[in-house]
Amino acid sequence: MFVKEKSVTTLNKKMDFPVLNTTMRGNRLVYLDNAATTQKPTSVLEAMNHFLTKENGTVNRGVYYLSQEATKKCDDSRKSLKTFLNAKSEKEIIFVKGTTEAINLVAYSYGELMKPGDEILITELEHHANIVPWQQLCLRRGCILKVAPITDDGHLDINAYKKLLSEKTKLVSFCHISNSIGTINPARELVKLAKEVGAKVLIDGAQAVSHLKVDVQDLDCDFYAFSGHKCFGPTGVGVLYGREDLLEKMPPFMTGGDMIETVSFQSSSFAELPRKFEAGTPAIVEIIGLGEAVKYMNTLDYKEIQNYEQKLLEAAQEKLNELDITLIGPTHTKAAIVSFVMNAVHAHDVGTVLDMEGVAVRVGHHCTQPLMKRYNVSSTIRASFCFYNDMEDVDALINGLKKVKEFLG
Amino acid sequence: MFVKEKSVTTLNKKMDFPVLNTTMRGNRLVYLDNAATTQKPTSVLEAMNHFLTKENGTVNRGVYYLSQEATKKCDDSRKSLKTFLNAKSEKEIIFVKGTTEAINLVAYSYGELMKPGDEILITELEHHANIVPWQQLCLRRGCILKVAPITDDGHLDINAYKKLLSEKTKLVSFCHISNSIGTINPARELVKLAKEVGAKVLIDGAQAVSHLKVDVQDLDCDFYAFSGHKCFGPTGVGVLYGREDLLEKMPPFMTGGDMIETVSFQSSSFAELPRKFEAGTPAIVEIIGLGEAVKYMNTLDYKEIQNYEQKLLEAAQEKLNELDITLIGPTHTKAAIVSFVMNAVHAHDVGTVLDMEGVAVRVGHHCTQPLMKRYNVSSTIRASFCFYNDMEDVDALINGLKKVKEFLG
Amino acid sequence: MDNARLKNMYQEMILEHNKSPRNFGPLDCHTHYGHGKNPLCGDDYEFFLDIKDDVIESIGFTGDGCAISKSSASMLTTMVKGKQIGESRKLSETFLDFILNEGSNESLGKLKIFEGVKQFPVRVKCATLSWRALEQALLNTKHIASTEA
Amino acid sequence: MDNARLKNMYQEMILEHNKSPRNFGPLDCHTHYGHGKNPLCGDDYEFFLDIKDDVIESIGFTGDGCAISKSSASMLTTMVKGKQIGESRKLSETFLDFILNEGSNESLGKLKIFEGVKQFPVRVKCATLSWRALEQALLNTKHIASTEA
Ligand SMILES: Cc1ncc(COP(=O)(O)O)c(C=O)c1O
Ligand SMILES: Cc1ncc(COP(=O)(O)O)c(C=O)c1O
Repeated sequence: MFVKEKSVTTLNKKMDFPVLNTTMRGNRLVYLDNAATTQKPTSVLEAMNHFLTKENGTVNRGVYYLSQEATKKCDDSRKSLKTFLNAKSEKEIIFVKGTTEAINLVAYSYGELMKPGDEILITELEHHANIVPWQQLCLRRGCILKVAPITDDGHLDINAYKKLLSEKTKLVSFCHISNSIGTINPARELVKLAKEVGAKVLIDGAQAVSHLKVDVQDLDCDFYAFSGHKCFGPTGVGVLYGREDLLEKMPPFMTGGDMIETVSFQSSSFAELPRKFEAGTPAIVEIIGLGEAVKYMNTLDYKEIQNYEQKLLEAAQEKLNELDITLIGPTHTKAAIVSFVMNAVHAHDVGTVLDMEGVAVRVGHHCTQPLMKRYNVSSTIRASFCFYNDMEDVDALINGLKKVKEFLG
Repeated sequence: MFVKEKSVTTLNKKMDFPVLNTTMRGNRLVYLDNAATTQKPTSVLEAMNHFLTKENGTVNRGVYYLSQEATKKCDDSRKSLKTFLNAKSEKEIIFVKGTTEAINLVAYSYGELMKPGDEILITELEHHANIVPWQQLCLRRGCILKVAPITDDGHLDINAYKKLLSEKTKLVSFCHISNSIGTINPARELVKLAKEVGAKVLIDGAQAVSHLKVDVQDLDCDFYAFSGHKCFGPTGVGVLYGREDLLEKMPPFMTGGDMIETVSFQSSSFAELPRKFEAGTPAIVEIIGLGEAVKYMNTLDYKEIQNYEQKLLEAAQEKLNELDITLIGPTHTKAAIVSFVMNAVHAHDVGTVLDMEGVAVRVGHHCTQPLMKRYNVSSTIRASFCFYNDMEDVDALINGLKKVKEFLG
Repeated sequence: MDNARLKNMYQEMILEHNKSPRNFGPLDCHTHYGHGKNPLCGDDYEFFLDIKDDVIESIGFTGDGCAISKSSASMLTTMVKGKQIGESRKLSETFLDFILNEGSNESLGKLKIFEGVKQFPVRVKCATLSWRALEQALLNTKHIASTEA
Repeated sequence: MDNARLKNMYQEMILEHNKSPRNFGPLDCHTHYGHGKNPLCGDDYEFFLDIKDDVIESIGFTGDGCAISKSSASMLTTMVKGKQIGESRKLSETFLDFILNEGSNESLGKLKIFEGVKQFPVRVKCATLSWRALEQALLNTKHIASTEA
């Protein structure tokens, strides 16, 4: 017990992340917008820089050294991701631009297999990226979008979810963790219920990969989507995991070089997985960077991290409750993300004052307008923690908020 | 005259590009696969590295310093690109993943405005990225794909092109420069002819931006597409220029965060240009890198570069003609790209032997299978030059080919 | 840190208007209407104008947003009430030129206190939002249904 | 540079088979067919087998590709001609294991000369392509239309 406590309170990874060691407005930077994008460890930056300065070349078709190396590194990255997610095969790992492209890919491609009247079920917690592509699909193909509500305490209403499932439900898509209020969905249970009516399931894992160990076979989902930049990798790259048999059945999304087998002006045939879904020159250096980020994550003990982050969360919630604020969303079974409004001070003003203290939080609707509406707020202040944050960061947030009160209260 | 000659033969930019100063298999690297991807100058690498180690944050919604800076840098990059392409407005600059996504975006989005029987005209020179998306569009919407042939010497057959244009032609799409054989298309003339029948025109500029000055207003095209990694920027980013009034009429392609105005579960309304077409977290560091690449290109004198590259091309062609090879494609009005087959030696074997000499060329179909078929070859050896190559590189290629002959001839 | 810059933006008068906005609430009857909205941060205001013989006889606004946008909306209403359309347009132009460019603050009266916002580039649009909505309302020549209808 | 590595891959015998491939051309009559294709570099070969009583009586191939793939195809035909299906399969397995992994080269006879290819990882698939096609052909139990039909 003592040992565990110790390791929990001494977890300190700030040194791995150069940005966290910069000063901001004369203070040390307190970065609490990790749900928007995470910082990148030195190892990722070095891998990218090494490639660009020493080895830059394109992939797949080159017989020369640079191209062989680039190809090998991208292949290695795919292998790492396969292992990281516990996918069955590398064919199930599709490199995309980010979560948004991943969901659009499924909406366009799997969408082609859907029929008028088919239902898609999402939840009230979703990010716009997990709402709008389905609305557009419904417009294109005459499908129907259903929304499972949440309870006041920010958890999915499982009974309502069950009732909305029927044999008409062809696809269920929900976030693993809510970016806006931190709710951790009972993903396995939700998948199981969806499978009982024969629906396919996509999990929007944008927020989950940095906080918990993801195992797609254990989750038993059909698709899993996330962005590199939210899990210590670069922008411009993300992953769509898809079950091989499903991906096989789906038509390609974008088309062009690298994803074809043969092209004639009459018709074209498409390459094997995963290339079928990866048209054009891939985001080579970004894929290499993401591969390195996976290596970094593999050094983490997720249990330890979860313990640690929960400590930060508890401390933050406790101290926030002493201020003149209202917490939005759940108080348990949530990731280290707190969303709140300050009574009588608008979120935008809070953000500006905190910025002056070197504290970076997100204010706004967090791309979850329907959820904001559900709580009858137009915006919240969101502090999202990562394992590299510490109690000093929590204190800096609290002190900043006191200052807001002073100025604007 | 003398002065010009001098400047032409002394142009030396190798020092700006770290990769070009590495050794390869014990020799200096001779990088002649610039049509696949270009190397990146130090300034681009430093801008990216600086951002990632000192300033990394997300764009658009943050009121805190890092996010403001990131937003400003991405805005600046868009401004630079507007000026660089001479677009009328920044709203016309859409950041995408690369040329392939740019063309797919137009095929999906502009494609929604097309009707059964509408014709799309491309040319025999096209890269798969400018063929397959149109085939797929034709399948989706019952349109008809027409292909303008080339003459034996690798130039577009203008008469045939004219004949294929009619009031049924709704969209014309051609490459500015052929990646496979270097042909420079008479883009302005082709646009003018297309406009006479009321067709919209997309130019695939993937190969052009690094070789010549592009002015979209002068070209009078409706869309212009290119990839950052082929013009000294990073992978994972590219640009679609689109005429504002057309973009306004087009429905969004991918949907999600950042591209919406309001979202409810009933419906969503979309943001103003250019955001309407930029769903999700953009490729922030890549956009910043591309902006820096534009700055680098702005320091170049394109006239001088063209002169210089033509000298390299002439020398290469002359010396190649002394060997037992057959040049494929045009001998004039072409960029510094030579495509050839070696009599009695397969391209793949040539590539391997050249690699052992530290000479990087591309062998294969260059994602232009129909063009290969036109010339009745399954693959060619392609050496594509950039202004940072020099006569020594030409000699290294020729010596390498002599060695191939020795080994395998 | 940087208290001075913050104080400079959050002037007493701004905070006071934010707490007690003037002309808050819709008009029973209006001839012109403008809507200002910043989807990114959620600022959202509606303006109702009653214009007679080229003069803004009455003006009211509803909506919500940050201190800068709300005080800007409130002060706008106090500044243009009773003014002619032309005068109001001129004021709007001068204000926007002052905030967005290096325009002079002469003739802006108490609107000068928004000077401090210029040091916070991301907040500038909070100060300009309601003026944009006013311009839109003044362009709007056709009568808008009164809220009673 | 690296002449030794190149010479090691482009062995005399390989170059000779590349120049004068054995059993080149289709069979008038065949019972089994395999197609090997590498779209990335354009290697493309078709194999025609005439199998009677479990023995490959006759084999021919057509197509084009690099020196490694062509000599591999040519030598394959000389090696399996007259062999039983089981023996051929075994040979194929041994060869692939030798090229792809660290498998022994015993019992490979002259196929050992492909050893040098292992130093060129991107060329390995050139050496294995025709063996993959053979495996496919041998799986193919149903009769394929003869080229005369
Ligand atoms: C003419 C042409 N068009 C399109 C492309 C596709 O570009 P990307 O692979 O960067 O999307 C390329 C390059 O591969 C090209 O050369
Ligand atoms: C839950 C969730 N889904 C989807 C997204 C979209 O990710 P991206 O913008 O990287 O495509 C985000 C992040 O913005 C998110 O938090």
